[in-house]
Amino acid sequence: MSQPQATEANDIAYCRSDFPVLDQAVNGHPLVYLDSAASAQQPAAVIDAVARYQREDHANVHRGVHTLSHRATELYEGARDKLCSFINASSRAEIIHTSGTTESINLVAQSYCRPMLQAGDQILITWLEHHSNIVPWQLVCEQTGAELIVAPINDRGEVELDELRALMTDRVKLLGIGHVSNALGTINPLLEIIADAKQRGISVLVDGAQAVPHMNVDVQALGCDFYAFSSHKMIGPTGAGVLWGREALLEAMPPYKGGGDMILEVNFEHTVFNELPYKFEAGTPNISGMIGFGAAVDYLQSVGMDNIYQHEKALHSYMVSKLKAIDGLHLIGTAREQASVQSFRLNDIHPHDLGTILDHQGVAVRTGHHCAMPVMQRFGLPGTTRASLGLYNNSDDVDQLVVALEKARQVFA
Amino acid sequence: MSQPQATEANDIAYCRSDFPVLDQAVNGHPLVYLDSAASAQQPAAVIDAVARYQREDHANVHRGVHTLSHRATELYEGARDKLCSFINASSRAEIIHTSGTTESINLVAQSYCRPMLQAGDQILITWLEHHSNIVPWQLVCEQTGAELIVAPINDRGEVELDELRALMTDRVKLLGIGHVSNALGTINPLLEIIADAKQRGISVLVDGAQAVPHMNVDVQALGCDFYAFSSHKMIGPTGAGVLWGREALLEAMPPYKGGGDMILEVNFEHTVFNELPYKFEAGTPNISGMIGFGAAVDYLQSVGMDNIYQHEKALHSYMVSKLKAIDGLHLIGTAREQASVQSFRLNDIHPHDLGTILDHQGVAVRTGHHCAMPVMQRFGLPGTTRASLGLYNNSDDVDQLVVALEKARQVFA
Amino acid sequence: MNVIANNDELQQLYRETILDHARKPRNFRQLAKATHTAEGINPLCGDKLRLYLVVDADQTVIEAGFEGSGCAISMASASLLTETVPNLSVAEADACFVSVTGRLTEQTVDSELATKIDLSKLKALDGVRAHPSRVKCATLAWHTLHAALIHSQTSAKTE
Amino acid sequence: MNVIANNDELQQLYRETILDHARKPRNFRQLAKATHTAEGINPLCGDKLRLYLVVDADQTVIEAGFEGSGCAISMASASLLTETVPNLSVAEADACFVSVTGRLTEQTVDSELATKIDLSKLKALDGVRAHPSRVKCATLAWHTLHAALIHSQTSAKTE
Ligand SMILES: Cc1ncc(COP(=O)(O)O)c(C=O)c1O
Ligand SMILES: Cc1ncc(COP(=O)(O)O)c(C=O)c1O
Repeated sequence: MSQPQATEANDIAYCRSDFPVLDQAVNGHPLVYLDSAASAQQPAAVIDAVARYQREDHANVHRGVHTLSHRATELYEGARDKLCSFINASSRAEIIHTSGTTESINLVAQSYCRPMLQAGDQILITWLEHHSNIVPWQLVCEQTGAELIVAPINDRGEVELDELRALMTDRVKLLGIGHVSNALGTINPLLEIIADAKQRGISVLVDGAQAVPHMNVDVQALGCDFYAFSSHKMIGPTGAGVLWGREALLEAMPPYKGGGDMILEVNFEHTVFNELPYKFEAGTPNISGMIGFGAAVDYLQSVGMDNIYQHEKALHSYMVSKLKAIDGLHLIGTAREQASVQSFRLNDIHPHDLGTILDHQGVAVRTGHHCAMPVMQRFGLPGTTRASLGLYNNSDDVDQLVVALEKARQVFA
Repeated sequence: MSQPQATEANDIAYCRSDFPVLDQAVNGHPLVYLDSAASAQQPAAVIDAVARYQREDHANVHRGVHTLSHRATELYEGARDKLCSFINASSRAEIIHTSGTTESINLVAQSYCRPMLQAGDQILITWLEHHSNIVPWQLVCEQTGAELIVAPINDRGEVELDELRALMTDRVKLLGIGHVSNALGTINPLLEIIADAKQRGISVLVDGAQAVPHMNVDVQALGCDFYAFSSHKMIGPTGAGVLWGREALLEAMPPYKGGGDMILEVNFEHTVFNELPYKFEAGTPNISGMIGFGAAVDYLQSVGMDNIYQHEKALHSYMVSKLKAIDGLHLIGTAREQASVQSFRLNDIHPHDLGTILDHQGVAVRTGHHCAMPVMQRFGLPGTTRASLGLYNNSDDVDQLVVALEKARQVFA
Repeated sequence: MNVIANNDELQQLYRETILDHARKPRNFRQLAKATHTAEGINPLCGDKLRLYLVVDADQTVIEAGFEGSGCAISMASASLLTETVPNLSVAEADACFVSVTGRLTEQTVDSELATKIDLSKLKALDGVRAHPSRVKCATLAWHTLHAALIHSQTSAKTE
Repeated sequence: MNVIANNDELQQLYRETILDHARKPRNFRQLAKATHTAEGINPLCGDKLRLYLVVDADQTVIEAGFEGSGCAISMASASLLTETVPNLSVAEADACFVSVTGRLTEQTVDSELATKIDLSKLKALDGVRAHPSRVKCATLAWHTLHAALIHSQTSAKTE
């Protein structure tokens, strides 16, 4: 692979000025935001869409005959349509609005798995998973007597495919797997893995929190059964997310929560649940969050997911080449297919100390376990420092990171 | 009761101009928003607090050492402190951020009730409840073999206290009761009811969605065990809410969802849950929503909850006197203690038709079952038309409603 | 009294025909000999109706009736329906469903069958087009017709 | 290389004393004779330490030791702690907890007991005050001390 030039990485960096938060100084330095894997920043188009909604159109959805309520419903349901086509779902009935990836996965654990799991059944995950794709399964296993089993990863941070396959026995009812690792950036070869699982009759949930913001995702092409993601990782508001699921599976699942909007008829003898997707959307939803989410999808599509992918890939390569040149810096996570996330250590400086020193220089990175403690345990580390890129980053950001790391080396020399 | 003057009702109406959405024409008429019980409008202070956060301070909370993450965490946790003192909770550990009342109640049903309920146990509610305070109990009863029992209401829309008390037997494990009815406006005599229940060893959950926006609420003085409410009903953003619970009870409950932030330590053998309130807050929370919620509390407190209560009470009395004067209009819900919500029928005009005709004249009311189908069944109605007031309403709004109702009578004459 | 803007629009919606059918719904009864029946629910406003059809061996609709409660638009629409479908073949009746729902949701639906049927009376429903939130009320009976014709066991709904 | 603003602040945080204790933590060992022990966790950065105290019949702390891993601030703070508490009474040691955590969180805490103890060495920790996100690292060991002294079975944590 030829080393990319800094300029290549700047193709779409013109969009940077659309993100107001980036235009500020932190500790006397221009902000360098390298923490998009934790939460992405929002373009003015998203912030304004939310504010405009609140200033002009707000009302509760679905249940009103008046004009504002109708407008709010159109905007809210319009966001569902945008999300439906964004991930190429086959029907809007399959787009369940949730509060985020975590809730999406809990919904599947409780409504899909809990009723079906027997003692002795297994749920299969990998060592790469985020806590959100571990703990919900631990809880449902405890509730049902099922067992959680885990496929190992290698030293590059890739799932050991042979071992994963070997674990796919008759006992396994569901495979929960990340599309892209938030801690190491590894892109899993999902097409292959899902095909294997489905062949063995295993349902597959994909945690797509770190994939949807950075690449084209087509849930039908992937062949999985459930796909979960969050608005705030993809330049949208917090408190909003999606569970996509196959209509037939969702249809057969009991509701997750009870309340308004998820029922057709309530009386004390029997209650008739609403149709999809509403069966899973009890209570007043995050209307403004979903409207902002829809605006985020519009924005991403206007830039183009392929452009975003190429831009971030080039910038990541540039960052890796620069980091490698730093004395005492060790990359953690060197998968052959890697997204725009890079974990590393610098000598024996604790990540928390490193984070503070970088912050002093305006550079925002995440440090610690990244909600993926098993990954840390696998590498025998208390945590890592992680620089993660978004569409708005450019090579200057990487250069500033490198300068700041050199300074840290001096402090701890 | 002396009939209030229109002017009295305008005490705090100066705040109306703080609410940008109200300043618009709908169908050629100035908007008259009488649907606050469905969702309240937001003052610019709340809209701007959210936008400012997104433009200046956004990052993920709790897990970051960098400046933005620290600022975001301070703002987010600051909102918890405001909510804690707003309802006079004894500790911030008792303020669980949820997506709204519906989720708060489901949390209690699943984490508090589900593990403890046995076949034959009972959950007690009333005929006044919103679906959010019915369906979660139906679901958990189905899951456990417990039974849902329901205390009746009288023709004014008040809970029959004797019958409620008679139902409070040893078999009842929890009483779920609304503070204020969203369909009829009835204010339940909670102090008395809760004391009775507690004396019999029954836990009490209060659905406070319609109370907290309109009156001073002190959860310690009430003596209940859980109290649930929503941000969007109290001039804050959608997708945010609170479950308040007694610390000792929350402490003993298993987590509701699994994911990031709700754990201290994850490994595949055993996982250590975080302390309160974080044990119940899995995943990235609705950061901007909670910050807006905090700003809403600030705004409400600056106006003063007592002022709001008095203003709405006077305006409600004015509205009732005006409505009563309309030929063919029947009030539904005439409790002796009533909040600023009024349901009614006009001749045999179907509420849906009435809603459309009012909307034509710029008047936004809610029509239908108001997510309280049992109340409608009790009164033998398909639904009602409901005008509900907020702090920003004034006597002009009421006058416009009356004009619009007269017009409807003509159309259907 | 203040001036009512859009007065026309309101009168378009609540035409005399609509108010008349809503007040005095035609064929408002259960049909004991019904061969087809279905229930329709519009959860938005609580409209609920059950439609009964008598279809003979030739697949012709002999009679239609309904029961239920709802807003003026949904009641009038159901009443008009029961006057429209008798003497139509099952295929023709279903074509009416396609045609009416298409017209009200402003989709152009071409159905040869429907063009042969006189639907002029249903023009009375056209006022709902300007009221997107009411279209579901007007189409409920027709969705229910469709459900009854295909012997659906589940209830029809318009939300 | 660009100019580092706030360089001073950074040097205040990572003073020589801190770096020295972090690199070579004192009393970094399990104490077999420990009478009191507790674990402290700072989930934010994964700091984790176990503190051991030997307390004699007079309620005097004879010896202190710790094990664990964490950032420079938390390790240095623990190391400094183990040099501070020996020869103090249990009450005095607990007063140090109050005093140090109070000082770092900028609450003024008045404790007669603490004023009698020489805490000047702990001034090295004062740099964290300017770094609110790091205060928890500095106070972790002291919270753990408090937990150990009150024989708490649960682990201490600072989040
Ligand atoms: C009395 C009452 N309880 C519960 C709810 C449910 O609140 P939310 O939809 O915000 O979850 C509402 C509002 O819809 C309500 O009025
Ligand atoms: C891979 C992965 N899965 C799940 C999550 C959880 O997402 P959320 O916190 O938005 O629920 C995250 C982000 O924290 C993530 O990176």
